[in-house]
Amino acid sequence: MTFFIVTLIKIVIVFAVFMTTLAYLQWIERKVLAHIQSRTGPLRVGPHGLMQPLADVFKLLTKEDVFPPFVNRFFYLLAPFIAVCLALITISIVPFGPEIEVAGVRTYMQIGDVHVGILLVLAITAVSVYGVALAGWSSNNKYSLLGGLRSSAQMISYELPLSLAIVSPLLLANQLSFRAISDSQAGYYLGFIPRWNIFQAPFPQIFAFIIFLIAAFAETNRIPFDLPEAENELVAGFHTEYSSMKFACFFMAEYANIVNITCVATLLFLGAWHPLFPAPYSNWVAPLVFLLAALSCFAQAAQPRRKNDQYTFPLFGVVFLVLTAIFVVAALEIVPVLSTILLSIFWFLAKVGLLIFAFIWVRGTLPRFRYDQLMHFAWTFLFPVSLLNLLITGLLVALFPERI
Amino acid sequence: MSILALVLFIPLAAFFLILFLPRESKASFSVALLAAIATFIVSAGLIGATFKNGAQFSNTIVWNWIDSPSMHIRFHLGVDGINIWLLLLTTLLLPIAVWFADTVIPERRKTFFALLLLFEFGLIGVFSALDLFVFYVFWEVALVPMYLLVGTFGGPRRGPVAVKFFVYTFLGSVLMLASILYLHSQTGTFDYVDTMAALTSGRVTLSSFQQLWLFLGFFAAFAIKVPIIPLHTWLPATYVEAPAPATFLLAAVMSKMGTYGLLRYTVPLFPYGAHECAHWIAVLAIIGIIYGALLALIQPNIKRLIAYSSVSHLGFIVLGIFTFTQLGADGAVYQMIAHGISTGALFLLAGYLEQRRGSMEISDFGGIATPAPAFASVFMIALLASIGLPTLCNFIGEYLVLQGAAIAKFNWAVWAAIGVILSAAYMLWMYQRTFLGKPTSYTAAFPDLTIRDWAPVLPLIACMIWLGCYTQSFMPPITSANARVLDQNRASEQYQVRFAVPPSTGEAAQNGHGVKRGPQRAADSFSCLGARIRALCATEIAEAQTHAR
Amino acid sequence: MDTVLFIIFAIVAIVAGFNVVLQRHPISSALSLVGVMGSLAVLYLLLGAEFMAMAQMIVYGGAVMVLFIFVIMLLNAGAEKPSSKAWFAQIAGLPLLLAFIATLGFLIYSALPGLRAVEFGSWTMGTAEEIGKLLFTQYLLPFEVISVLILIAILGAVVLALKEID
Amino acid sequence: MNLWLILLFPLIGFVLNGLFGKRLGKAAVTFFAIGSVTLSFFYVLYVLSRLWPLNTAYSEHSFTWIQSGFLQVGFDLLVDRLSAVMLLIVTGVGLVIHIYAVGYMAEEDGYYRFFSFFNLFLFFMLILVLSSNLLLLFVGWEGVGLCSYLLVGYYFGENWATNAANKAFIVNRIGDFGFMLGMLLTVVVFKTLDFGKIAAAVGTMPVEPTVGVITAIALLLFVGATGKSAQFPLYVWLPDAMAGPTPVSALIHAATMVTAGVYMVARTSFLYSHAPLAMNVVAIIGLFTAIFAASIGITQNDIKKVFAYSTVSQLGYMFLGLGVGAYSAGIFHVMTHAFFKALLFLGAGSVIHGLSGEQDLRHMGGLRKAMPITCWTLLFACLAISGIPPFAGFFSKDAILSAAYAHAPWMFWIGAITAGMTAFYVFRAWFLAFFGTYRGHHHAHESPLLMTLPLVVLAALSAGGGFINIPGFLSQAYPSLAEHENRTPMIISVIFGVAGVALAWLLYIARPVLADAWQHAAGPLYTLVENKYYVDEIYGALIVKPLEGISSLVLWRGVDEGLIDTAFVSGLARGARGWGGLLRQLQSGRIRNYATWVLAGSLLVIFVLGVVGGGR
Amino acid sequence: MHFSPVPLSWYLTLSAILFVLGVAGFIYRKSVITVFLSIELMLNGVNLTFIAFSYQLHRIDGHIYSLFVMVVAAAEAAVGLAIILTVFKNRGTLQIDEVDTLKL
Repeated sequence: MTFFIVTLIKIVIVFAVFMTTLAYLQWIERKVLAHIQSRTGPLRVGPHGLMQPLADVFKLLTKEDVFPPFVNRFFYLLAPFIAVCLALITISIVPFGPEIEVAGVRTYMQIGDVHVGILLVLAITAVSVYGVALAGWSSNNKYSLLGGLRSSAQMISYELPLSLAIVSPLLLANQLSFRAISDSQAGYYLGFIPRWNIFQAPFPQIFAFIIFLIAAFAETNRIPFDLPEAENELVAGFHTEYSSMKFACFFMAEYANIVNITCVATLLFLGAWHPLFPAPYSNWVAPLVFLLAALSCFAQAAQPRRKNDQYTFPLFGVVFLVLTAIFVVAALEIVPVLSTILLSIFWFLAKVGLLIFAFIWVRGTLPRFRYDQLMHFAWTFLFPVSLLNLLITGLLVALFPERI
Repeated sequence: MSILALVLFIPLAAFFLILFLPRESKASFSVALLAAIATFIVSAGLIGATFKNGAQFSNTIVWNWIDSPSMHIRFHLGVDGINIWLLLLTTLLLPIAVWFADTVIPERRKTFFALLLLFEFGLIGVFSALDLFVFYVFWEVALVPMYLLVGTFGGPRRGPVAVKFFVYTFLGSVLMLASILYLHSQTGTFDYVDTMAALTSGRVTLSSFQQLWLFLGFFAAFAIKVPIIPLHTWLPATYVEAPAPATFLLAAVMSKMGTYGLLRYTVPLFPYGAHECAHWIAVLAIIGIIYGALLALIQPNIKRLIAYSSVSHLGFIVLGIFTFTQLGADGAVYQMIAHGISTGALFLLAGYLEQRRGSMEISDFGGIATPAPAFASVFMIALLASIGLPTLCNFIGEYLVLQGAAIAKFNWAVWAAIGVILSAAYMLWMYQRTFLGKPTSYTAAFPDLTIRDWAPVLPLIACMIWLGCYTQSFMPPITSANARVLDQNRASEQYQVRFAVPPSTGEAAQNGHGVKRGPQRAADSFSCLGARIRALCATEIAEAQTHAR
Repeated sequence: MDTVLFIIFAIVAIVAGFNVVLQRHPISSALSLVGVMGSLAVLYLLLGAEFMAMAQMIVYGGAVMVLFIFVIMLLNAGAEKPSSKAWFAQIAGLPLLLAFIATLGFLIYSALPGLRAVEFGSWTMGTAEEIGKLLFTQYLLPFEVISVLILIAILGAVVLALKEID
Repeated sequence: MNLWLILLFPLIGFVLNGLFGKRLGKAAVTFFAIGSVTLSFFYVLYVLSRLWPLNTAYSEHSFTWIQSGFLQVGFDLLVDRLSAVMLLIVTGVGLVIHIYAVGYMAEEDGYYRFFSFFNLFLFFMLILVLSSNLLLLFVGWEGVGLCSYLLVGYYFGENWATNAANKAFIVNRIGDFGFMLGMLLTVVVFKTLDFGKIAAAVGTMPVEPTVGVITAIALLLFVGATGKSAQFPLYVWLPDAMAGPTPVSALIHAATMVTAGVYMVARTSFLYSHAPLAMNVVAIIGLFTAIFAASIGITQNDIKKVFAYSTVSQLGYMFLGLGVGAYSAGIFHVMTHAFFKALLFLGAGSVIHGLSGEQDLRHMGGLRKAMPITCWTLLFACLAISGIPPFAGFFSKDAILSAAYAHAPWMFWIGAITAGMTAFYVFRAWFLAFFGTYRGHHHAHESPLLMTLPLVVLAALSAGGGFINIPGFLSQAYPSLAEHENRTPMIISVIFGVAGVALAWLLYIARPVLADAWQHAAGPLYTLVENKYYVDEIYGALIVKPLEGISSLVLWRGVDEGLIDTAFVSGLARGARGWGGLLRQLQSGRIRNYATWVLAGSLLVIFVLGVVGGGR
Repeated sequence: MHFSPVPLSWYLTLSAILFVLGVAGFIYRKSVITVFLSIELMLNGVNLTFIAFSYQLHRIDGHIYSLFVMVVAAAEAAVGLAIILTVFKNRGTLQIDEVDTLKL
């Protein structure tokens, strides 16, 4: 029975955090993009525009639910549902940290571990094509149909290098469960190089990581591969005919997918929650980061240019200071369980956050591919390279069966 | 490299060599002839060991050929008293055929010689194979060049005839292949010697039902090849249409493939099937003897006549084999050789006739003996050999076959001996109309045999007389080998189910229920199926469990 | 719990299966088929075949069926029209089907009584590791053959689809 | 003792003449031919003198010919009193006829061919006589048949000659069929072919009252004898065989080869003695043939045909003798017959030679002045064959008839009548040829010395040959059945003979008109007899034509091409195509139909698996 | 946690039902694509049987077989759909009964 209760609690926590993150991810993206483009981004709603996601949600909910004529109602409604549901599943098997014991209950920092977790992710990724394709088809709109076809073709095409890129770290880990993969990346070479797959001997999976990342961009329909929804050129692709909450569902699914794929990348390549360098020192990274953040907040607040934020930045600074304090406690390992939880989550989120930032960064800097370039790139470059990478990895793993 | 390997591969090597020669190259003849003669000379070296012990296989070759876990095929060849003379016959006739072809084949000679050598390769393989699979392969190898020879160089109707020949023969050999594979599934080996040992020692027993069908499978191939009435209709057509050297080889050696197979494979391997069918086969053979002779009696075409006479003579061989007596078997083997020589000679001379006259219709000839006495004399000798005159080769074989038949069942001998009367009639009538009488305007200047024509004829004549007069220089290996075959036949028979009940009725008898009604029976059977699956599951689970432990 | 899961997904599978057959529009059929596959994947998990479940989803759900949907969309296949050319199938089909299902039912229930009960987690050999081991040892040759088959299929598909029409 | 040397000389002669005769020239051919026979003859004399008095058989094993299973056949030669007699006849008469032939064949093209075949014949005949087992005897048997074929067909450019040759060979083959079967049965029963061993085995068996295995063997062998020795119903070849040159007729078809059957029966007498039924058959066949052929002989106009039928008739006599158990009498008659019949033929040949090939008696007449030697030597032969004492024929014929009388008087009476007929037709021919007026066109002349000398020698033998006591010589092997001191049959047969001669004199010398009158009176009967009872025609209509018709129309066109090839083989192909066409309808292109078929098929498979029971 | 067991025959029944549904679809549907889908349905039914028996026998050979089935199905789908595309391009129809020229 405790299993159910604990799982329920974990689900609630993860779901709450995840949904909030999704909502705020858009805010973050807009902010970052704005800064890249030397704008300020949303500022009006709430302090420093912090309430903007909420406002968006309200706006979408209250908008008129338009049903275009001659659509296939069932599939028209089913498509966003599929998209969002599938996008939300993956997070349930992502481990955020090691096994912990709270109040005599031992549990993983993970909703549930699946033996074939990575396969499950792939399966979900594969199936999520349906959302896009169905949306395009059921809209009864030529542009949407073409958009749907385009994006499903793209997703199918990039699924290949994605899967192949995944296979190489799997070869090193020899496991399919996320937890086992994460565990296999614990430890350090020579005491300081982490045993992350991206560094792991005999063949560091840097190439695999890059390929994975590129394919991930395409899988999540992000720039530079966002052909499916290229608003300005291709009339927003498959979701042209969608509005209000149905549209929001697609959006949510997209951000959820970003989070999912970055989580997977972290788990597979970046050593999950394992810190960059060994424990006693790495513990202090988190307080240091938060302290710096607090200090920079205060410094920004002091700048006269930032009139709009003269109250919010200090507030942020205080929040960061509190976080610093908490992590100092965690770093001192006064309460071992808490420090384990906090530190793993910190490291995990830090890596995920960096990757998400990279996603946004790329969006802000790179132009969009043309469709033929996109396919060409997938099949003639990415696929062979990933295959080559896999071959070399396999060869080396076979040559050095004793893991270094 | 044993002698046998040399014998086998010289023709093949020469075949490839000729293939690489330029198109109308003169060298193709020399290469073919040299290779054929060399093969003959080398093959003579096989005799020694065989004479020491004809019952054992000597000069054996055992090479692993296909070595997969499920199929272990060895390239196993050997020589014993049965096939030694057939091998020598083949190697002897091949140079003759090559020489003969040089005389009568005007164009595309390179192809012709090459195919002849390939054919020799196949024949030697067939005669010396001791592995059923290898045997089958060679069987087909021998078929293809002959098909090409007939189809490419034959007479005006060569197309359909060649196809008929091929399809007919192939039909039988496919049945044989099926039998071979089934036999393999029972014994687990393709090797003839091993199979034989398994069957004679009783390690593997075949039920009467299995034996019968296996026997019929093999028999189909051999019966068509021999051919046994009523599967013979390809033979006259093919013999008539084939180019003369091909006819020569077809009649002289290829027909022995079937009879050889009958003796080598069907008799010792499936004694029950053989005994069960022997009566029918003997009757068919006798019908063949008389029928072939009667048809030969009224043929207007020389080649066709000799072809039908071949049907008649081959009937003797088959009859001899299926008497299961030492005399019959010896006679059959002897008759194979004798028939090869005598009919070969007849076809050879018929080929010369055709070359000189451009026709084979008897009515186009007449009175040749006056302008061409030597030709007539030689033809006479070949003809006398063919009709079984004592002191010439066929007599010994025919007599022993008849003697064997008489021992087995006197009626057989009575009927078969009628063929002896008829053979004299058709041959002499043909001779009379072709060679005797007053020469016509066409035949008045009929050219006699030239020196070049004599060359292939002389060895054949010599063989006829030698075989007919001094039998004992050939007989001992044959006798001992046949004794072994017949022993095996008896030995394996003793382990075979003589009178087995068909399985279904046997089961019913065991159950004691008698015959059940359809639906009930079906339901029962389904439950049986279920039980079988259940049992299977149980064993598998047990296996898995032990494996897990 | 097992029973509940089985019943739920079996019902889903059957309903979706009926849907495949009964829906007039190909895309509905296709999606129903995806539904069947999904529920079958769950049933596979119940049977301890976790790898197969995932493979089912990846290969069938993610590749094969997407291809179908893709083609349906590409051809803009509409609802099918009635046709009566294959009269034999129309007439003989139903009795044969009934006979077939009756036979299968009879076989399953009368001839195979000794079957196990399925308990989730009682047998978990169907992992990727086990399958991989078997696949690369005992079934290596079939595996290679099937790889060649796929290669040929790829080539065939490319050749067929690339062919210039007229 | 090297008995094989006897055989070797003729063989060498054959090989030399056969291979090189064309180039050797006539003298050399003659030398080899005569020389080889002479050597052979003298070697026979030498051998016999060495072996004399031949109380036991002398046999010699040269080499094993066939050895297969229990059967061993050696090239074994045997000399006993029987073969000694035959050896002397064969080589002696053979030599005489060889010499005659040198003269007779002098003008012929194929001189070398003739003599090589003649030598070959002697070779085979000697094998026949010397063989100590049945198979070797059969070799000679077939060999002489071959030589007969070759020599009858000597004039191979002529259809009548080749037809006769074929007929001779094929009819002989029919006889050989019986011989062969007899031989096969012998092996089945006795497991051997050696005369000695068979005789020993038979000796332990009881005499068969009804048909038994020995009777079967004996009868089968006798079938062979009827072929070779021209007995009814297989005699038909012999008259036709006169197509060969006359020395051939004399040597092969009168003196030696045709008596091979008699010799064989005498040789295997141990079998016949145990099979009375077979002996009766032999006697009756012989008797019937004797009177039957004699009746034909009366009406023939071709001089050689007359003598040919007389040969058939005399052979019948010999078989009568054998059949009634007087083997020695049979052999005795063989010998005397060899003398006088050879003489008859050689004389006829001399006449023909003198008339440049004329054979028809109606175109002869009054030749006794032109060719006196021929005429008077022939008279000796005629007297001998008519059984007029003290000529040779009288003694042998008397021996046979006495035995027949002892066996069954009706046989004697028929034999006696036959003797009268014999005397009649022989003298008819003699009178027609040498008396009256010449009716021919050719210029008649006496033959050269080379031909007349043999005539004289044979005439002497015909006259005095009867005094050679063959029955006495052979009594050791064939003891006389009964001492028949009864003179009656002898007297009766002599009376019949004299009556025959007198009748011939009456009809052809004294009252020639009477002959025509009687001929007209007989009418259809005469026609029937003159046409040899239409036996050839009956054979042709009953056997040859139907055989050809059945073979050609029924078997070839009907069964082979129609039934098997067209209906069965091509029919199979056509049937396959037809069924294919029918089944093709299944492939309608309707995929759903295919699916339904597959469904039906799988149901079927399940049911079959269920009912039959599948694998494992 | 207690899981109440399910008889394996239920699985087999399910697979039989799916298979028969597939057959029915094959026979009674008229669109080429749907017929294809029905085939896949049959294959799925068979796969379920394989895996069920695999459980029964406690051997994973059945998994391998169904894996092969899947792979073959994928290959078949690729080629089949390519054929459908070609047919559609050539004849402008997806009605299975219209595509009947491939016969003797």
